[in-house]
Amino acid sequence: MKKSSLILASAGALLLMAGIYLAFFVAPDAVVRIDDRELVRYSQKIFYFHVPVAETALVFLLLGGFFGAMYLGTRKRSYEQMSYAAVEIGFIFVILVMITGILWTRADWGVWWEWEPRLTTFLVLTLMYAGYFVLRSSVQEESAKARFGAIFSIIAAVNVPLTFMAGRLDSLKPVHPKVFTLQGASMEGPMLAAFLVSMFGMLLFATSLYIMRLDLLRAREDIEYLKEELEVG
Amino acid sequence: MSAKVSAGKQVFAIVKKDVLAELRTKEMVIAMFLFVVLAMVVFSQAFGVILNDLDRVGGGLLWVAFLFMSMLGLNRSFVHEKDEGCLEGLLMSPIDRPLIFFGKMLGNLLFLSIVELFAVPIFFVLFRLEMGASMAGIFLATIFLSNIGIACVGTLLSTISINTKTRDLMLPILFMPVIIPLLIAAVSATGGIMSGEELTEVYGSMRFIAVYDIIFLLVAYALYDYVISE
Amino acid sequence: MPKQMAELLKNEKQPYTGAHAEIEVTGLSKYFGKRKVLTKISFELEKGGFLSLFGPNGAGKTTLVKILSTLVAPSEGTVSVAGLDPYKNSAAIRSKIGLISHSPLLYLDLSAEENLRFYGAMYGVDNVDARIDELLEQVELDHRRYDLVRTFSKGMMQRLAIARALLHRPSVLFLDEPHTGLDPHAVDIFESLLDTIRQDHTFIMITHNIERGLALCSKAMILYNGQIAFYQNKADLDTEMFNEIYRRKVKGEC
Amino acid sequence: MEFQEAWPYVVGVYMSIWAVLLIYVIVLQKKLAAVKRELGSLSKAVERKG
Repeated sequence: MKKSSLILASAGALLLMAGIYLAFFVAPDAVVRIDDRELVRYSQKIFYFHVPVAETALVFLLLGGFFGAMYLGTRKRSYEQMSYAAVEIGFIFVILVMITGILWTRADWGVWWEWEPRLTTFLVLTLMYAGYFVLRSSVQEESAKARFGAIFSIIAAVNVPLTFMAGRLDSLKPVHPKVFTLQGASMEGPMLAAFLVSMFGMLLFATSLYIMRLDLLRAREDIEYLKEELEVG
Repeated sequence: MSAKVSAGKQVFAIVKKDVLAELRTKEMVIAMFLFVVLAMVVFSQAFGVILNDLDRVGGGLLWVAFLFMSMLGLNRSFVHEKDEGCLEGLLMSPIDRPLIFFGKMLGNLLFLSIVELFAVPIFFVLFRLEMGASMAGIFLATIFLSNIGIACVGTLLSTISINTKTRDLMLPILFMPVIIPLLIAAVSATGGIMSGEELTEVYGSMRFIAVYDIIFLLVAYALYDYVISE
Repeated sequence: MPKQMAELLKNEKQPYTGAHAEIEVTGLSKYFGKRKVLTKISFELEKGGFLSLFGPNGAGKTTLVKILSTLVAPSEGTVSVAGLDPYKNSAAIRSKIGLISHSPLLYLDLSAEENLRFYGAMYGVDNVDARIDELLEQVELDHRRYDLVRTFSKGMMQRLAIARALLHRPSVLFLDEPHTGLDPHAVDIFESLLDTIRQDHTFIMITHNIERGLALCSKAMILYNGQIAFYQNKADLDTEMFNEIYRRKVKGEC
Repeated sequence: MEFQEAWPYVVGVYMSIWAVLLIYVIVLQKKLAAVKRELGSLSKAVERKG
């Protein structure tokens, strides 16, 4: 493993461990009041990982679109690799959002799936980015693959906020657990700390994965290049 | 030969050429129309029970039919260009790339709208729906506004899908997730109109559709050069 | 003799052809990542010249022509066509070049006239009607003017494709394997047509047909692996060497 | 939902995240190692050819 990605991975992992500790042992349990009765909502603990995963996914998907645009503008292969790697990391995290989201839905509402705006949004994103990989594998020529990949990564990135906005329209009633925004009880103190630590940990860890993926892509290209050179003589 | 060719003339020539070819064969528009009507028949048989509640689900049924029908047409729209190498001929002529996009998009918009103009009355008759004249105006406006987005995203993505190995299969996979925000808004708007909801909510959805249209027109304008030329 | 010219004459690989080159390519390279599609291509073609371009598939012939016709941007080097840079004046260049390809570039569901009219609008051709009359007569298709291209034979399509390519009076013509799929009769018509326009046009032809390629050309070039493997004026063309290189590189024989 | 009912899901969430990420890392490392090996043998071949 490259030094930079090793450092990032360990720093991320450490922060994530700290996040677990803070979430379980320091942050207070979430409590909802229903008719004077206090109910502990233990499932809220999922929040400390679910949301950082979601934010990381969005960061990398948007980065994928950004580097895609850089590739089209400059035609430097390295940007195309950066775009592809970013979309792949983003996609892994989108899948994680789906898994954790489904588990949270089950814990909170007793059902595995709810057509709820944000969950639906992420399902759409999952399918859209699955399309990105299908598209790439369906194009043969390397340069066309890069070009169409970059273009679709931009279209998809533009569509991410639009999908979120559409989810807010009234046809889908928002029932996502708004744990902290209810009645002004916004995140504070230990809860916020636990969340932020997890958040940064996740971002660092994802970045280390990103660097590894990029290394792999570059090494692959070197190999292809060397093979060709050897054949040409 | 004039040095600068008028952009309007070029766009118009592309639309005219597509319309002429379509008038000759009529294969696309008729197939699209039959598809929509058949879809309605299938819906009526598949969802017999909920059809009592058509005020609320009717908008959804209509959009499902329109969406799949539009993909049928969009898939065809670049086949002529690609098969005889015409796209290369087009690219070698002194036309700005975004103009090719606008020409193809306007053609698709036209075909889509014509088919829907015939399909909507049939939909209302078959499902025994009624609507006042003032509401009908807003209803058609919503459909047309959505068509702009569908034609725009569809033309952009079908230019990509025509270059892939799987061609026709690729378009739905790319197109549907990208069009879903528009679909949500369109269903909410038409559904709102049909069930007699407050117009403010309908206008909210229509505003979203307009924003979506503008954003993707800009995206297509910026990206089309890269989509179409190497 | 100017020093520059003397140097150019010394370099056998690059025959000097005079100051008024219609197409000039200097140090042209095209990469994709580290992969080289074209490497350091340099040549020039005088006005009225005819370059035949040979090479195996994937040698970069098509990419070279696409670069010259503004469809692909080069990674390095300079290109000028009719004195213009394809990337600064792409629209101006496009109205000076024409393409005759192995596919006809015609819309099958439009008539011959409608096809020409459409491309006339694309190029902004003045007096389209007169020009169309003239061209259809030239390619002997005036009796088929209102028929759909779909009903044409391959040879007729190719003749109409030539009319299409000449519509806007280009000064440079690219021919991309124009003989593919033509029967001998159609080839004859095609070549007599080529003869009539030969004087006032500059040609670059991609072909696998050695006999015709060498017969038509004023210069011959073999591309192999993105590099120039052979390049000579027809006047001093060494046929033996050409065949040797063609056999080795294109057919892969040793 | 109280602790007794919710904890399997909470644990499930944490475990699934780590499982997916670890699998991804392992796959990446394996592929990287394979690629390094291939690069090594290729560069030897390049040296031999000069």
